[in-house]
Amino acid sequence: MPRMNIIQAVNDALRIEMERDESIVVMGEDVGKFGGVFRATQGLQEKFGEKRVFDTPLAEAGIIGAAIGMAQSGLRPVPEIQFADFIFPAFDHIINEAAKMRYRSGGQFACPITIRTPYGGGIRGGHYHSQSPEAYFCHTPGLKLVIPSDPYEAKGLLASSIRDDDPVLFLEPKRVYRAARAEVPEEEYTLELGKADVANEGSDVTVIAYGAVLHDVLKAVEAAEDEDGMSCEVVNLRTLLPYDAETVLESVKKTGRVVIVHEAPRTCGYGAELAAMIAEKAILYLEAPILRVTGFDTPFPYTLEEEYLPNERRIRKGLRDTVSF
Amino acid sequence: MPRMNIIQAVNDALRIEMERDESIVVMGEDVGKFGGVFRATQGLQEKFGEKRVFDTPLAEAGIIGAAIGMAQSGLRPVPEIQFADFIFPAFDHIINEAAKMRYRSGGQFACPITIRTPYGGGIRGGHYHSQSPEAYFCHTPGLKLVIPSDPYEAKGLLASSIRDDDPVLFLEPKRVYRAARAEVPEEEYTLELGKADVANEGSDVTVIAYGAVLHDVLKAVEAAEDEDGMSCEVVNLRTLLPYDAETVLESVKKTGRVVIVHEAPRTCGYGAELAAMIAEKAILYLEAPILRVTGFDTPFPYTLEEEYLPNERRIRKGLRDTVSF
Amino acid sequence: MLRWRGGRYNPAFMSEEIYRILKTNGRLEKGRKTPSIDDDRLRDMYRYMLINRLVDERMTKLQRQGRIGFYIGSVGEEAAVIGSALAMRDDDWIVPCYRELGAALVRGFSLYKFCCQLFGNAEDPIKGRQMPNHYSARDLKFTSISSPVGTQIPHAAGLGMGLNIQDKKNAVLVFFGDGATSQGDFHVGANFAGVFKAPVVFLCRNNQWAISVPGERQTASESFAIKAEAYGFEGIRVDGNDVLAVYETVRKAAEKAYAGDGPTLVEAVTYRQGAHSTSDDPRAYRDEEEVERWKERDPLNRMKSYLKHRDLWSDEEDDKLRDETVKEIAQAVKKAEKVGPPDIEEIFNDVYAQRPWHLQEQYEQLRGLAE
Amino acid sequence: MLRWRGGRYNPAFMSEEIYRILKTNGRLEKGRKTPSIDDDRLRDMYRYMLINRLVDERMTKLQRQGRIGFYIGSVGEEAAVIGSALAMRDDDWIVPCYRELGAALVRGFSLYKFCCQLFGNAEDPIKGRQMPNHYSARDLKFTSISSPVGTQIPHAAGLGMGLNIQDKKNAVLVFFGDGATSQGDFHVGANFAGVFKAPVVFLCRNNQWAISVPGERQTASESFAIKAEAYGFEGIRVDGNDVLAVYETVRKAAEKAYAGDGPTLVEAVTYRQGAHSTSDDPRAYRDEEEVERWKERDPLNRMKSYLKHRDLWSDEEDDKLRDETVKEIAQAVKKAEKVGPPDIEEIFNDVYAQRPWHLQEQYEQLRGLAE
Ligand SMILES: Cc1ncc(C[n+]2csc(CCOP(=O)(O)OP(=O)(O)O)c2C)c(N)n1
Ligand SMILES: Cc1ncc(C[n+]2csc(CCOP(=O)(O)OP(=O)(O)O)c2C)c(N)n1
Ligand SMILES: [Mg+2]
Ligand SMILES: [Mg+2]
Repeated sequence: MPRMNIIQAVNDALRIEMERDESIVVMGEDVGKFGGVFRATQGLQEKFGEKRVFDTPLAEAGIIGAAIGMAQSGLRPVPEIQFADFIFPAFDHIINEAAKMRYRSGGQFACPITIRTPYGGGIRGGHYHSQSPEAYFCHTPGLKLVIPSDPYEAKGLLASSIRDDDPVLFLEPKRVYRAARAEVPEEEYTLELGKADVANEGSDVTVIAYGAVLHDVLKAVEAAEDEDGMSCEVVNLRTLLPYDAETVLESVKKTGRVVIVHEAPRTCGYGAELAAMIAEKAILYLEAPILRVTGFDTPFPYTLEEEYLPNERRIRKGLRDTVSF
Repeated sequence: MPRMNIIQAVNDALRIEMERDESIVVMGEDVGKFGGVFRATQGLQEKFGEKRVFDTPLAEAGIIGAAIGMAQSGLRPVPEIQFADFIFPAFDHIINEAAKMRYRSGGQFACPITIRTPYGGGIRGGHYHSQSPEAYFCHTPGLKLVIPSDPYEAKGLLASSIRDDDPVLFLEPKRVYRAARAEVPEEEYTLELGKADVANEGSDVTVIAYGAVLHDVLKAVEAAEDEDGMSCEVVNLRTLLPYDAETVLESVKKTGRVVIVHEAPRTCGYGAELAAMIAEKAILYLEAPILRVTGFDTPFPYTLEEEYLPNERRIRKGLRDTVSF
Repeated sequence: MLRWRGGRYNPAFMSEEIYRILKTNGRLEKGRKTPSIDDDRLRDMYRYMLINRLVDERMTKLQRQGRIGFYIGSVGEEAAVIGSALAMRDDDWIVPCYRELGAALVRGFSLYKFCCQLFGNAEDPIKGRQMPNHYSARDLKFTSISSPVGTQIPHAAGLGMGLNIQDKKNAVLVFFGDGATSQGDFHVGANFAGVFKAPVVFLCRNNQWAISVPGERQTASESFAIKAEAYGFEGIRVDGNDVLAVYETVRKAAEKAYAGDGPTLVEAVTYRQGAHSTSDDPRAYRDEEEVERWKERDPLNRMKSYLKHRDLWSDEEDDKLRDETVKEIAQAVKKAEKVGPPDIEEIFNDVYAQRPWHLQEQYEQLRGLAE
Repeated sequence: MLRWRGGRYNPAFMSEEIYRILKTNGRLEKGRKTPSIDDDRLRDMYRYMLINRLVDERMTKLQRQGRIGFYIGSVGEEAAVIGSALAMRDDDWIVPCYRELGAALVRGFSLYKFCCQLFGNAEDPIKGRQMPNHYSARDLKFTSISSPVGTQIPHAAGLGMGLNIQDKKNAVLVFFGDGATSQGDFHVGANFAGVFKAPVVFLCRNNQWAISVPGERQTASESFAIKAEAYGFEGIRVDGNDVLAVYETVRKAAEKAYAGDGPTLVEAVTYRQGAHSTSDDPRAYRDEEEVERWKERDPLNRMKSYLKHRDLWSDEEDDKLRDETVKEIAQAVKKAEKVGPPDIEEIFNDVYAQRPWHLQEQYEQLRGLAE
């Protein structure tokens, strides 16, 4: 099996899916000749031509708005938003139009669009090249939201997202775009949406995470196991909407302790949903407060981003506080 | 004291604040001569002139974008968004610009804007005249979010919001715009932002709510007290960001049982934050699962809105399930 | 091009050029020839307009009687809507906003289904999910109506781009109001269509008002049509109360689109004779006199006079169509009113192609409570 | 008006009219007169351009050395930025995007503060909160720079509206790129300004590229200037590499604004000689030849030649200014580089005017961990 990074895995999935299905088109700012500012669409225009891979004017509302119309015409658009921080001009089209299209038309129209966009901090991007907007979208019925953490997941989940008949927001962990490398099957495969992965088995505490921060979690857990003798179960969510409550609950019922980790600000962040669900469905199993180790409730800073992010140190503190409670 | 409904209280607060402070201007679609589609700005243009009360072109991004610039010029704009469902074209300006302005400029620029908008279901408005988008905004550091439930709160909280030096989203419960009537002081007064109100004291269970649904909660609680002999404490949040954790926790520590009620869809809704906060800070006090009685995770329907909404019946079931757990 | 004499406040509107074929009295404008449209089609234009008018009148009453919750009509704007819908081929796409019942009628949308949608009942094609006037009819290539003003414009551009990509030779007709041109969505939609030469006819129903806000508060430009310059395609002002002029203009724009020559913006200058919707009371913000002046330019009268001049229509036929239509509407209403509401399960369907666990759980909770 | 001969792909650009005073060789265009600008101001134009160029060169190197994280320069576009900033009064507002260091320099923004911002250190005027090139300077009436393309345009319209409401007699100069005109924000901003006659000069730096996307992919319109028609005000194309033409055009637009006659759109046709930013490599998408052709029209050379023709500048003065500036920059960099990062408490300041409980709690947690 070839070793790939996430960029290559995304590129590979796009290529394979486009070969498989003529109705898939790739569009966005700088995705054509340039191949994307992160090079995720490199070579696709050359291979599939300018009709299926093309640059758009600089307008996110236009990109998603047009993608919705293209879907109505029978296509399966895979628009790229250059950074997740810039998705908000298209917010209305995503949550009021794409997400509601099937429901409001009584099932007549679907919206099979997969919006790819790099998200997250840790690349010295400050306010506008660092945000993790997953919670904004997970409050929206009709949408699906997927976040891979490594190349294997990226390829399999992107394929599933593109084949899915509902609109999917596919957030790519840009901090580990190149750093996360793994063996990835050459041929096509899919990973089921809505299924979490138990990335590490353990019995003292359940850590729930997704995307780039999963790597910090795994490092923290390894250290905690080695140095503190803890046994940590790590649930990697993969799909945030709809999410795999079953796997989460199974783990929580085993460990009785929960730490949720994400980069986005804490208040009304995605972790709140997980904590609330657990506090409803597994309250009798809980032996400690449910902790959220997250970005702070501030805009994303530049110089102090290391301090802002839920780094290994903060995760370990969360683990200690929870297990020793 | 005169009796007013919420529309009148909002109108009264706007008038008093505009008299007090010349820098306040009111803008939006149909707010001028017409006085707003709900008539909340009626008479203001006549009184304060077209410079301070004016209709804008039909563009929410323009309304909020321009309001941000007007704030930079020294004004205190109070834009109206005709329905909360239509605020999303301005989402980028609210969360990427207004909310981050103070932080990103190192404190040089503030954004004292109060965005008024009617929200919520129960008026047979279907998808696009019924939404409760509070959770989308409460995940945004730099914003404040206020929801009154009656005329007294509307007047006092709107005055405080307008005087606040940070951007405030002021969601008005349109279902009870006219139905909620109360005595309201004629003169000016303010109600502190960030402070909840205990609308009913009790000892068996804490119900947390805000806005229009508070009235259903109070009815359900009355019935539960009368018919089932329950003692219910009702916390009316008033400000959702930043929220009054102290009052909530005090109540939860007393009752050990929690029901959270809101109209918005459940997943990643505002109730998730409350549940998560409680599950972190008061876990040892909890004697039952934290229940969320909310709108379902679907777009807002038309015909079946009564069934969709967290009505009295569903709230009572939530109370029973929690107290009898 | 003729001089426009029907403007409102905006002085620019007065002097602007406008395309018209029929005078208010139904006679040809000087220099215009009888357009080469066959007689049946001419009669159809009028028939659809009359049916549209009668439906609007009936449904507005139905709302006043409290039998439906809301209604939004198009009295005065029938020519702009029906003339343009008729000018397209049946397999072209129509992308509507909420005021284009006429276009749905042209496509064959049944009055019964329409009524079911108004009642939001179990036979409503959109399953009781949206307010009245927000139907969809995919089989008729008529897309899903939503309330947010302007969002359909980039969708239409994308639809057109999609047709190009798939080498389909159809075009798209998208409707929106004067107010909608102020939205960012108008801009991005028109701009994408220009850049990608999408086969789209942008039909701006300039009915002079956006609820209480008059046209000159929407824009300082000389006209709405001129905005096409910003996107590199043609903009045409047409008398929106002259169904022949609308038809001919849109037909040309559609042919341009079929030929691969890209989009056109058509500004149909018309007037909203009624309230914005049943929730509105225009006496609070506009002169009745203005309304009266515009009633004199009513599109139905004009076309009827023309047909009568040409012996293509008679008062008897008019009465007969009225009677038949009124009856048909009554039957549709009666039948639809008897249908019950959708089952509560419909709350949970169509959120996704498959219902996920959490919706199943919520459905079961609600079902349990209901039993 | 002269014919434009400097266009790129878009054939329309070739034949478009454009306003120019200086030829590439620094001589007056035929028929142009020496503009009545005093000599000091003329020299200032060139001085600021040279300083801007030298700063960009130095900071780009600093980024390559890994001493700052990112840099975005304006090589080739100095005349468009500095000519327009100088044309405004000191108490007019400037609403920038990320490529207008020249305008900040004109306002007196210190190199030291600029360097502190690049390092994001404890003396950074914005406290290390944003990426390099995103400074604010409220005291200089220079608003806060953000990354999202186009958002500043409606802000500028609102600023102008606010000035009108408060009867202030100032104007607003807002900068944006060719790419930004595609955003809904351009549309709503320009449209509001037109409707409310806001005193705004919209300065579109058409540098022909939006990262890798060329102008003809942004719009099918004949020019960017023509878009003003859609908003009812004037649009003017000017040679953006001719600082005199830019200055004169913007000065007139500003005077129109002061007089209450509303906004103007100025399209300054120029060229991004460098990469989009230090993260970009334009060799992947554009011809080096094109860059070379545009270097021949460099704005600095042109103005320097003009000043030398008029004996207002000499090679000695040039060398002297270069030496001084290089030293000044070096000192600023050296001093700024020594300053440490902001205290971690700065993460929690300025989110609100007062810090609420939850931020206080989070601050204390972080402080506890740090100790
Ligand atoms: C985004 C958005 N903002 C506001 C509204 C409320 N609203 C409904 S219709 C309307 C006026 C529309 O005017 P126009 O586009 O001219 O169409 P018309 O109703 O005149 O046909 C407004 C403001 C809305 N539906 N959507
Ligand atoms: C809303 C948004 N979308 C995308 C980006 C990424 N981006 C940064 S600069 C840029 C190109 C801007 O081009 P233009 O407006 O012509 O300005 P220039 O950089 O050429 O000066 C893009 C796409 C962004 N910053 N904001
Ligand atoms: Mg209108
Ligand atoms: Mg550019």
